[in-house]
Formats: sequence, C-alpha cells, structure tokens
Amino acid sequence: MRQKIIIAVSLLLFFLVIYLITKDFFSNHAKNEENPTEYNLAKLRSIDSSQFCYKESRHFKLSMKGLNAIVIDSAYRIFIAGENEVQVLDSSLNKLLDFTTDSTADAIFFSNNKIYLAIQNHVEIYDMKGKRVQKRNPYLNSSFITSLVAENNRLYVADAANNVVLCYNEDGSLKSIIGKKDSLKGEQGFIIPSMYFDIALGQYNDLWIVNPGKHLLMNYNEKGDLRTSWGLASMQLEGFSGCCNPAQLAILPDGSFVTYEKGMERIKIYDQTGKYKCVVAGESDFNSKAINNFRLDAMVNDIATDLNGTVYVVDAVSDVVRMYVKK
Amino acid sequence: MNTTLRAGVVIGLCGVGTLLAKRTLNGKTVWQLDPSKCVQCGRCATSCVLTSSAVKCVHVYEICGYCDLCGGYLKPEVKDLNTAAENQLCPTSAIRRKFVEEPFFQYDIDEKLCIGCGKCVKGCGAFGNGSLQLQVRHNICVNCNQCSIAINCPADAFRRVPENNSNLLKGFTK
Amino acid sequence: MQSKNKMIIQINERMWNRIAICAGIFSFVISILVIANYLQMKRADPVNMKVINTLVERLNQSPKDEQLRDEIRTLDLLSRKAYFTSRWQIRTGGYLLLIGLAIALISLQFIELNRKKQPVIPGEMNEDVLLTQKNSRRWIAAGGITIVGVSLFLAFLSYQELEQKFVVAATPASVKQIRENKQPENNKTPLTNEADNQTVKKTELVEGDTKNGHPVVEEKTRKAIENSETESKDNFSEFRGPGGFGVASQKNIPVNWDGTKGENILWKTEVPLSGCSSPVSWGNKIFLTGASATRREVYCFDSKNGKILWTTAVEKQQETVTQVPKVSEETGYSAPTPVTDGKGVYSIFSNGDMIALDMLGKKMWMKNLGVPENHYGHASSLRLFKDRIIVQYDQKTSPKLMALSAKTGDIIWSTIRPVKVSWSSPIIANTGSRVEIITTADPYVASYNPETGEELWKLSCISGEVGPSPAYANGMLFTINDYSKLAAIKLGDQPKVLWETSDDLSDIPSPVADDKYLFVATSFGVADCYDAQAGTKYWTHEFNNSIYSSPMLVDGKVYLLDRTGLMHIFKADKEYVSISENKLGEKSVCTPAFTNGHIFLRGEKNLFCIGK
Amino acid sequence: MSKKLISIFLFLLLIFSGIDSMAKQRFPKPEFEKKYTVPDTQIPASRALWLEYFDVFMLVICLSVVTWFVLKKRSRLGVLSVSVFSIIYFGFYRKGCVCAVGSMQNITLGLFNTEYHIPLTVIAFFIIPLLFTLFFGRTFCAGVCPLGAIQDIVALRSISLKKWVQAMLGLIPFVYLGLAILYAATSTDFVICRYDPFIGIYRLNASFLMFSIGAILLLMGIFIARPYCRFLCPYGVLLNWVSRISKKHLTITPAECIDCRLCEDSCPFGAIQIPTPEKIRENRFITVKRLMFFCIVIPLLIFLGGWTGSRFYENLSMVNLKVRLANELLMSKNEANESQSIEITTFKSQGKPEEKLYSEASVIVKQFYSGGWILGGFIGLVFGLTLAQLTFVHYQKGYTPNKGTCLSCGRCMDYCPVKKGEK
Repeated sequence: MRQKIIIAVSLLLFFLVIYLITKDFFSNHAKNEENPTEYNLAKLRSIDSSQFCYKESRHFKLSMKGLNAIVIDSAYRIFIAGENEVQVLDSSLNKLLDFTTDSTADAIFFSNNKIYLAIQNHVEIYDMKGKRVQKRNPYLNSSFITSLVAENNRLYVADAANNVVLCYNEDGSLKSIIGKKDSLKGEQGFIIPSMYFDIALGQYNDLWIVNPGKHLLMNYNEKGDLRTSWGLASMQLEGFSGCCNPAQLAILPDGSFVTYEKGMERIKIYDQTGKYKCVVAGESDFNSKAINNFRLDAMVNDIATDLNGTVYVVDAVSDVVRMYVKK
Repeated sequence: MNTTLRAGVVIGLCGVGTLLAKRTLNGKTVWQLDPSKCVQCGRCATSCVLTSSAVKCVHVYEICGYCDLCGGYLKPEVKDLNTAAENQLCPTSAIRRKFVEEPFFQYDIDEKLCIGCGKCVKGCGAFGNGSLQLQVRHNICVNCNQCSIAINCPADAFRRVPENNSNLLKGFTK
Repeated sequence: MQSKNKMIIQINERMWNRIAICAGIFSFVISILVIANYLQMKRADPVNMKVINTLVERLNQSPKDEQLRDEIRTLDLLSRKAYFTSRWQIRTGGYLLLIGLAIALISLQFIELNRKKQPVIPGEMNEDVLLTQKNSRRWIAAGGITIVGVSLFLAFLSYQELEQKFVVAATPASVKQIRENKQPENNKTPLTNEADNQTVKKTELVEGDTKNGHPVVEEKTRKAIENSETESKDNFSEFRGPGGFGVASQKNIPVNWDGTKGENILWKTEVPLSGCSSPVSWGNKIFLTGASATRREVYCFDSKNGKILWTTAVEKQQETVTQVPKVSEETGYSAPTPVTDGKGVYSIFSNGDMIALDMLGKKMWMKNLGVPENHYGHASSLRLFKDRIIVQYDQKTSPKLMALSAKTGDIIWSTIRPVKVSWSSPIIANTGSRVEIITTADPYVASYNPETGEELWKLSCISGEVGPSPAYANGMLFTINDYSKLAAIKLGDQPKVLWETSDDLSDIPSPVADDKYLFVATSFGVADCYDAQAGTKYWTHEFNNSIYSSPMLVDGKVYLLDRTGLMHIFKADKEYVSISENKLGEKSVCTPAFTNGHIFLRGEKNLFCIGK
Repeated sequence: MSKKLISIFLFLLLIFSGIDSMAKQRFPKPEFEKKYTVPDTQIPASRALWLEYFDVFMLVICLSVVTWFVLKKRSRLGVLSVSVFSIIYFGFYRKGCVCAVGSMQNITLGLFNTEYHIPLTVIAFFIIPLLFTLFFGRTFCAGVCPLGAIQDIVALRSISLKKWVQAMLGLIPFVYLGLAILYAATSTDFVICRYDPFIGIYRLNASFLMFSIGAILLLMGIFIARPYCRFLCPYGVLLNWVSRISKKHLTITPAECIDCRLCEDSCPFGAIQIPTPEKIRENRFITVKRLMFFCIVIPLLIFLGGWTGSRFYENLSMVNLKVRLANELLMSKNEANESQSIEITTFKSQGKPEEKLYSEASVIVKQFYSGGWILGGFIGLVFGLTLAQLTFVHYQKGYTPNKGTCLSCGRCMDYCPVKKGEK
C-alpha cells in the first residue's frame, strides 16, 4: 500500500515535470518581459513642439554621396563637400561648379573667391573654376582638421588631433596657435573627447571655438587670447548634453548661435549672449530608425547658415541637405 | 547477424564523424555578443544561466574620452558630478570613477558587481563615444551548448565565434 | 569470527545511519533557509528598489535637499549590503547543502552496500508474461491516443494559417500581378452612382445657376447623367476637380500667358485674406476662402469680370473655443479648399469651423468640429458625395472620417480610424463595383463606403506626415509620401500593390495619372513620369524651383505650377516635351481651377483669370 | 589546415590594423600632463583548448575503467566509485557541459546546417560512448554520464514498477528524441540542453524552474531509480538500440544460472528478464493473426502520427524565434496598438525589410510542416513496433539482463551466489 502511494506520488511528480517543461517550452516567456534595468531615454529625447521656432522648408539630394561639409556665401551660393567631390550650387540649386578632390574634405570654407578645403591633415585651396591653387603643408602629420574659417587674410584651422586652432597668414605661414595647453598662462587647452571640434566666424568676424569637453563656446582674438566664453552642460534644452557637445556650430547674421549636439540629436539657437532661444530641429527630423542602433558617428555632419537666417543641415543618415527657415 | 549490424553502426558513426570533422574549425567556438547589433534590452542580465550573468560591460579605454560628465556613469541631469549613490547610473555601482588629472577621469568596470544590464552602455552610446560595450566574459561563461541569452536576444546579436577571435569589441585595437 | 564480522557491520550501520539522519536533517534545514532567502531576494530586489528610485525622483525636483540626499545614500548602502549578504548566504547555503547531501548519500550508500550482502527471500513467482504484455499494449495504445488527442486539440485551438499569412505578407509584386490579370476590367464605367444622384439635384439648379451652354434635357435620365457629368466636370467644384483626381475634362485651355505683362490675363482681383486654398467654380461663380488668425471669410467672384460678388465672414461660434489654432506659416489658416454643389458652398477652416453658404452668400448652417490637434494646421480639403460632405479629420486624438449632411450639417456617419495626423484630401472613385472614399494617412491607405463609413479595405503602404492626396485613373490608385514610397495600387475587390518605388517622393504636391502615365511632382522641383501599369520611369525633369501646387492633367497636357508662379505646361507623354512656361508674376502654392476654357489661379495676393 | 588558419589570422590582423588607424584618428587621446598609461582592456581567455581534449581523454579513461569493473572485475563498488568521480569531474568541475546527451543536437545541427562548425570534442563525446556501448553494453550509463551518476547515487529505496508502466513511460524518450532532433535540425533550439535537469545543480546556479525540475527528479529518483535515464533521456534511446547488438554485455552470473531467483528483485530498473517456461506458449494461430494485424496497423499508425504531427506543426514552429517574431509583427499590425514588445521595436530599428522576415518565417514554417510529418511518422512507427514487439514472448532460460534497457550498473552481480568458475 505504502509502495503504491509512493509510486503514485512519484509518477504524479514525473508528469508534473513533463508538464512544466512542455509549458515552459511552448509558452512565449520572453514576451511581456519588461526590462528591469530599463534606461528610458525617450523622455529626455522628446522635445516639446512649442520649442520649435524653425521648420524644414525643403531638403535636397545631390548627385554625390557622403555629404560631409557645407558653407554658404553672401551670394547664397552653397558649397558642399561630399565623397571625393565638391559641388557649388546657386540659391535655386543649379549646379555652378563640380570638381573632384583626392580625398573627402572634412571642412569647407569660401572666402575671397577661394574655396578652402580641409583634407585630413592639410588645407587645399581651389579657385572658382575648380582648379587647385595651392596645397598647404600640414601643421603636423598627425593633424586632423575638422573645421576651418577664413577672414581678413587670416585662415583659422581647427586641428582636433592636437587640440589647437591654428591661425595662418595669407601666404600660409603660421601666425599663432590658439588654445595650446599652457599651465603658466592658465590655459587648459581644448578638451576633445571625440572627433568633433568646430569653429565659426561671428557677427563681427570674430572667432568662436567650441570646447566640446567643457561644453563651452569660446571667443578668441587672433593672438590667442580668450575674450569671452559661455556654455552650460545639461541634458535640458538650455544646455549641451552628453560628454562632448556641441559637435557643430554656425552663427547667424544677427550674431545668434546655431549649435548641433550629437547623441541627443538636436539643433538649437542661442542668442548673442548665449541664452537659449529655441529649437531648429530634433531627432524626429532625422531618420528615427537609426536612433537605437550603436553608432560611432553623429547624425549630422555639418551645419551652416546664410544671410537670410536659413539654417542648412547636412543629414548624414539620409545623405541630404535640409534647409530650415523661421516659422 | 549481430556482427554485420555492429560493423554497420561502426562505419556509420565513423562516416558521420569524418563528415562533420571536415566542417569543423580547429579549436573551439565560444559565444560572443556583437556590440554593433546590441540594443541594450537588459536580457543579458536576466537570461544567462548564471545568476550574475557572464555578459559584462567592457571598457574600451582607447576610445574613451575620459570625460568628467560621463553619460555611462552618471544619471542624466545630475547636479554634482561625483560618485554619490544618487548620481550613479549603474544599478550595482560596478563602475569605478578614478581621478586622473583635471579634467580627466578614468572609468573601470568592477566585473564582480557588473550584472550586464547594459544601462551604462546605452548611456555611453547616447551621450559619449560608445567606449562601454557588452561582451561575454569567457572566464565566467560556462560555454553552454546553446546559450540561453542567444535564445532571448531580440537583436540576434549572439553568435558562436572561434575562440582565438572571440573579441568583438568595437574600436578595440589589440 | 563470523559473528564478530557481523557486529562490526552492525555497529557501522548504526553509525552511518545516525550520520545519514543528521546530515539529512541538516540539509533539509539549509535547503529551506536557502529557498526562503531566495524568495526574499526575489521579492525585494535591492538592486532596483522602488523606494530609492522615488527618492531620487524627488531629489531631482528639489536638488538642494541635503537630508534627502543623505537618506538616499544610507538606503542605497543598506540595500546593497542586504543584497550582498543574501547572495553570500545563498551561495554558502548552497555549498553547505551540497556537503550535507553528499554526507547523507555516502552514508546511505554504505548502508546499502552492507545490506545488499544479505540475501533477499524471493517471493512467489507470480508474473504472467502474457497478461503483462496485454496490459502494456493497452496502456501504450491509451498513451498514444492521448498524445494524438491532446496535440490535435492544441493544434485546433491555435491554428491560424501561419504559413499562408506569412506568404501573403511576403508576396512579391510579380505574384500579385498574375492574380491581377484575372480580374475583370470593369473600372472604365463612369461614376454612375455619384452621377445618378446628381441628376436629381441637377433638375433644380440648372436654370438658376449654370449657364455654361450645355443643353440639359431633364426628361431623359440617361442624358441627364451625361449632362450632370459634363456639368460637374465643367464646374470645377472640388479641389483638383471632380473626384479629386487632378483631371479636368476641358478643352481649349490657354497655353500662353504672361502675368507680368498682362498677356492673356482676363482679370486679376486681390483676395482680401490670404490662404492656401484653391478656387472652385460653379457656373459663373468662383469661390475662394481666406483667413487670418482671427478672421475667416468666404468669397464669391464673378468669373466674367473678377468682381467680388459677396464676402461672408464666419462669425465666432459659441462653441468655438477662442483659441487660435497652431498652424505653420506655409499651411496658414485656410488651407482646405471649399466644395460646392450648386446649392451651397461648404468651407472648413483651420480652427475646425465649418460653414455652408447658399449661392448668394447666406449662411445655411455652421458648426465647429473642434479645434484640430494638428501641428502644421488642418489642410485636408472637403469632398462631396451625393448630398453629404466628406471631411477627413486626421488629428492627433481620435482621427476620423466624417460625412455631414450638406443640407443641415448633421453628422451622418463618423468613422474613427487609428492613423496619425495627415494633410491629404480624400478622393472619391468608382472602382467598378462600388464607389469608395479613398484616404491616405500614416500608416495606411484606406477605403470607405461613402454610404455607411465602413472601412472597405486598407493597405499599409504609406507612412510619415502624409501631405499628398492619392491619384486615381483607370482602376489604378497612386499614393505617395516623402520618406515612404510611391505605391501603385490596383483597385478591385482585393486591392493589391502592383509596384512601388522610392525615388523622388513628394511631401506636398499630389500625383496625377491617366490611363497610361503617372506624373509625380515633388516639392524640391523634380517631376517624374512613370508607366502607370508597370512602374517603369519614363523621364525625370528637374525644374529650377520648388513646387507645392499639384499638377493638373488637362487635354493631354500637364499643368504644373511652381512656387515662383511659373506654370510649366508639358505634354502628358512618355517623353518630356515642354509646351510653354508662363509667368504669373506672383508666387503661388495653389492648384488652378479649369472651367469654361479659363484657368483660375490663386497667387499670393490675387486671384487670376487666364483665358483668351 | 594550418595554412588556412594562418591566412585567416593574417586577414584578421589586416582588418584590425585598418581599424586601428581609424580609431586613433577618430578618438584622440586626451593630452595628459602627468605620465599616464592607458590601461589595457582585459580580454580574459576561455578554457584552454588542451583541457577540452583532456576531457575527451578522461571520458575514454572513465569508460574503460567502468567497463573493466563491470565486465572483468564484476565490482559494484568500483562502478560506484567511478560514478562519484564522474559527478565530481564531469559534473561539478566541468559543469555538466558538454555531455554526450546534448552532443546529439550538435551532430544534427552540423548535418543540417553546413555553416555550423561543430567542435571535434563534441563529435568525440557523441561517438565514443556509442562505440563503447556497441562492444560492451551501456557502461557509459553505468557510471560515466554525470546525469546518470547523480541519479544512481540517490537511488536508495527503489521500488520496482509494473512492467506496463515501464513500457508506457519508456516511449517518452522517443518523443523527446524526435523533438530534439527536429528543433536542432531547424536551427531553432537545443531542447535537451535547455531542460537538462541536473546541470543547475552542477553549476550551483540556475533558474527556479531548472532547480525544481532537478530536485523533483532526484526526489522521486530515491524510489523510482533513474527516472531521467529511463523515461526521458533521448541519448538513452540510441544507446538502447546500439546496446542490443553489443558484442559483450554484463552478465548477472559469472557462470551458469542456477535459477535461484535471488537476483529477481535486485534490479531497480526492471531490466532483468525472467526465464519463461515453455508451457505458456500461446496458440500459434493467434500470434500469426496478431502479426498480420500489426502489418496493417503499423503503416496506419505511421500515417496517423504523421498526420497529427502535420496538424501540430504551427505549435511546433512557434518555438522558433523568427516565426514568433513574424507572427508578433503581423499581430501588432492588425491590432495597431502602441505598446510593442522589445522584439518588435528592435526589429524595426534594424531596418530589415519586413517581407524578408515573413518569407524567411514562411520557409521555416514549411520546414516544420514536413518536420511535423516526419516526427509524427517516427513516433507512430515507434508505437507500432513497440506494440508488435509486445505480442511476442521471448523464450529463454536463466536470468539475463535485457540488453537494451540494462544500464550495466552492476547491482545484480552482488546478488548472484554463483562464484566464478563454478558449474
């Protein structure tokens, strides 16, 4: 009798095991399983629609790929550098000029009828016929130029590999080095944790340099003396998010700043004093599919402005240029 | 009769063995996670057969920015950039923050504490250089025949890789 | 000797027995402790404690609360301590359990080994081989039947034609085309239903309002159908013409003019309030709407001389919230085009105001549909079906498609549909066996029965912020949106996507099609021509300027207006042949109306009448 | 082989060196004032390869020792000590992985999926126990298999089950085997590994479900010896077949059986065949009739099983991740609700075309449809053959172990009063 009970109980247990296994196997347990350590960035990423003061007026593709840098001159001509190629368009997007380069330019600038291109570690200068006029020697072979601007016989070059901005004379001779780390002068140098280091010319052709690691925009004179700076590190819209932002900078004709932040993708406007004004574009304006994926690159390769106050954005995900105008 | 059958079985087994042996890789294969596919869903922390998962966060120092404001270490919107409990993003405070010099900090992962949830990986990817990445640690992994995380991974990021090439870290140079 | 040996064994056995019992009890206690610990750890997971999280949230709100800060730190420390202690306890417990069990097992094995030496007295030989076998057979059969039964039952319960579903979901276009060929070609029939119904109305209003020279024979229904058709086609009464297909059945439309010099411009009249809405016509009346943030007006122009016959302002309605709707500069406060049926003209504005005026500008009825939650501003134009007005009201919360009585403004039916905000207008097409209202909005193209509002079919082939309306010709529907795709859908009982492409997608201009060709214009100034059936691209032409206006297909020509006001006229053919380019002298984003050999075109400021 | 390896290595080196320069350019190191060396990212190595081969070596050693104990020494104590060693080595040290039971699935996957590179050790773990069984009986089960050993050690108060219960439960491993092979062949999952009951105990780390299954089986194993081996183990099926034609096998008596019946109750697995007296010989006519009956019934059973399997194929295929995802995606479309599972959001973020997923899923479902036929047919065949076998009475003299089901544990040997060399 006792044996029978034991056997019955054992067999019951055995069938229980089979039942448990079968149930576990055929049921979809992964579903509805919440992530206990969810790090929800959606709330941070979303931007209230009332904050937008710009809207996309149009966007356009070009007949080249890998759009990388853009600049607009006072005649509303658009200079765009793409994969081993540079194109110049007029305001109604007719192609004016198209020439190839040895390598993809990382930065482009137009001044005095000359097109300045930053090609890896050196600067190349082209004329408006697409002919290379000059190829300058690199500052150091290790240099990596991420941005350049030219003004009044000066050429400023941002070298992200050496954490300095170089100021050149017209003949290509080095005039001064801005932002070199110098503990005697109390100069801490630029902190560039990732390869984003942008400079721009302000309202009065003054030089603004992004110090991404410190979340600062710094204004220097040509001798390399710091005049003023502003910036706030914050996830909120008012500040610059992440480890090293803003990644791109452009300055509107009225002197207000257009900044692009990577990571939490947003393009914002600050007024002349560095006070946050509003948003030009947020993540939803770019390809939202790419947000979740592991990326080492930013979604926007460059931003620029024209005299009308239109903001031009090089969308790296869709490989288009987007134009934003005031609402 | 039996002898013939036996001979048949032996030949069959050897046949299968050699057929498969031809396809084999010399050495062994291990499970590894591809960080470029990972979406940090948190299942690595819960699905591993080991209670403290064999998947850990690994720091690729080479691409770290050594920032003070680290998206992988600090919660968003912290006021002070310090190691206080309320500031740490990691649920098990497995990331150690070490001052190097102004303004650089070194971040190390304490693998004993890391549960592989990927929270810091997401933070680092969203706000930083992406130097924090999840990897299967093969000194902990028991190399199950069928990885139970792989079965639950929504991104299909797990696969068997040859042991001598078992590191799929991005930006890692050695 | 023998007995001594036995003694040793016995002593040993007793000792082993005791050890086994002790170890067993020990293991049992440990296992219970471990399980309890495990459950406790599961329940209060210290790693992800809610208390701490809420405290941290509170700290975020009041960042200077030092006390709260300390509280968090202590709690965090405590919870971590507790967690690690339980982990250590479980680990140690596990080892202890293992050791205990191992000792118990070893001792029990020893006992077993000793016991085995004693012979067992065999019982009766009572096994009946045959009976056993019989029993076995029965039970195996029973087990087999159970397995078959259970699996069939489960299979029956959960059967859902998975494979079929997947195959359908993954069907490439070629397979669909084969099915397509089997469908009868019955889509060339005109819009009988619609026309049929209009005849009734026609009889009342021909004498009064329409004087466009077409003889109307009232007695014969058949002729009346034809007439009403030409009538309604001549009366460009809706946005993009009858049905909204972008096709006007006009002939002898001017191809040359110059707005700057006044060449071929019959008249131009300034429109008091601006708007993106396009003109519609009935007889010799041209209707237009305009609005600002605070004012909303409907205008009636005389088509002969451009005089404003009447202007009716929409008064503030009581139920209207005074709030000004949020609209983008480009959409404006009056983007939807009105619709007219010869008895009245029906308009809708960006704040949800709807007004019906009779042909003399007197208010028939008026209502507010609720300020639409639409971040660029409501833009979907009205459509007319029989005696009802179709409103596509795709706003953020409860987007819907409605049919309102043209006479009273009462809602006849309203279908709530789970779509995102859209700016496209519905079209009404007779697809052979039925008349359908076809709408486009993220995430699908959907068709509705105009009588009941029932959904007839839907296809998810569109997404994003849908602006362009669909085009329809010869049983084919074309939908397009930027960042989505251009899809050609063969209509019928089971609509199928015939082909699709994602080159040059439009976000504002709607496409237009005839039997052979599909023309697509994009806001960045590119126009494409496709083979409507096969989807092969015949040509692409880049215009220098951006285009917001939708192309119109008139008399074998495509009229495409760019934003600078330049009208590009080219042949509706497989090669791009430009006929002319005509300046308006004013920017424009509106779609022209074609009526009576004239073109009515709204510029930024003026309404133009172009004709010879 | 080595040439190929070197070329692969060089290729990888090339790739990595390429990445190297890029990474350096992309992420400049901060300029540290102090002397600071960037710490190396630690990549701990996995278990050394030679240790894997050592496992194979240990397997062969253990098998040889157990075989020697069973066939030559006739020592139960010896078998038991090897069991303990197996539990310690293959169990607690090797954490029960890889085991011969699970290796079956790798073999199947390797045969069906050419992209899968099966390690040599796994092949060895699959083949060696089968070869030993082919010549010496199931000595692998006796004391080498860590799953069997742990159950064997707790089998203390065994109660013999009724023969028909054994016969019925004995069919479960066939179903399990069929399922395991189906899922391995479709690259879906390794079922046997997923529900390995004792691996959690060996790892001292497992989910609650796994622990409870293991604990239940061990608890009942005290009374019903080795429940997993007898009523679940799919590898046991293969060993059973092979063991039937084994060259040598454990014998209860070292010499000639004297029918003393002392060993009758000694086998906890009910694997001792009792001598059948001639007198109960059945009517020949009935036997023939029954045989004819089964000749018709077996094909019918195969068809019935196959048909049932083919009806059940959707449930079978829903275990597959891709099918599950495709189904969820389809469902979520119809429902149009906002909250989506991680799988769906992840899939959408990857930007893979949905059509591709659907067509892949439909291919897998199709595989499961034919798989369902084969699996069902196989189960039907097994049922039919078992039923047919049960109509024959095997006449024999003396007490012998059933070569198929005997696990060569050696318990019965101690009961035999006959000494070696005696007549």
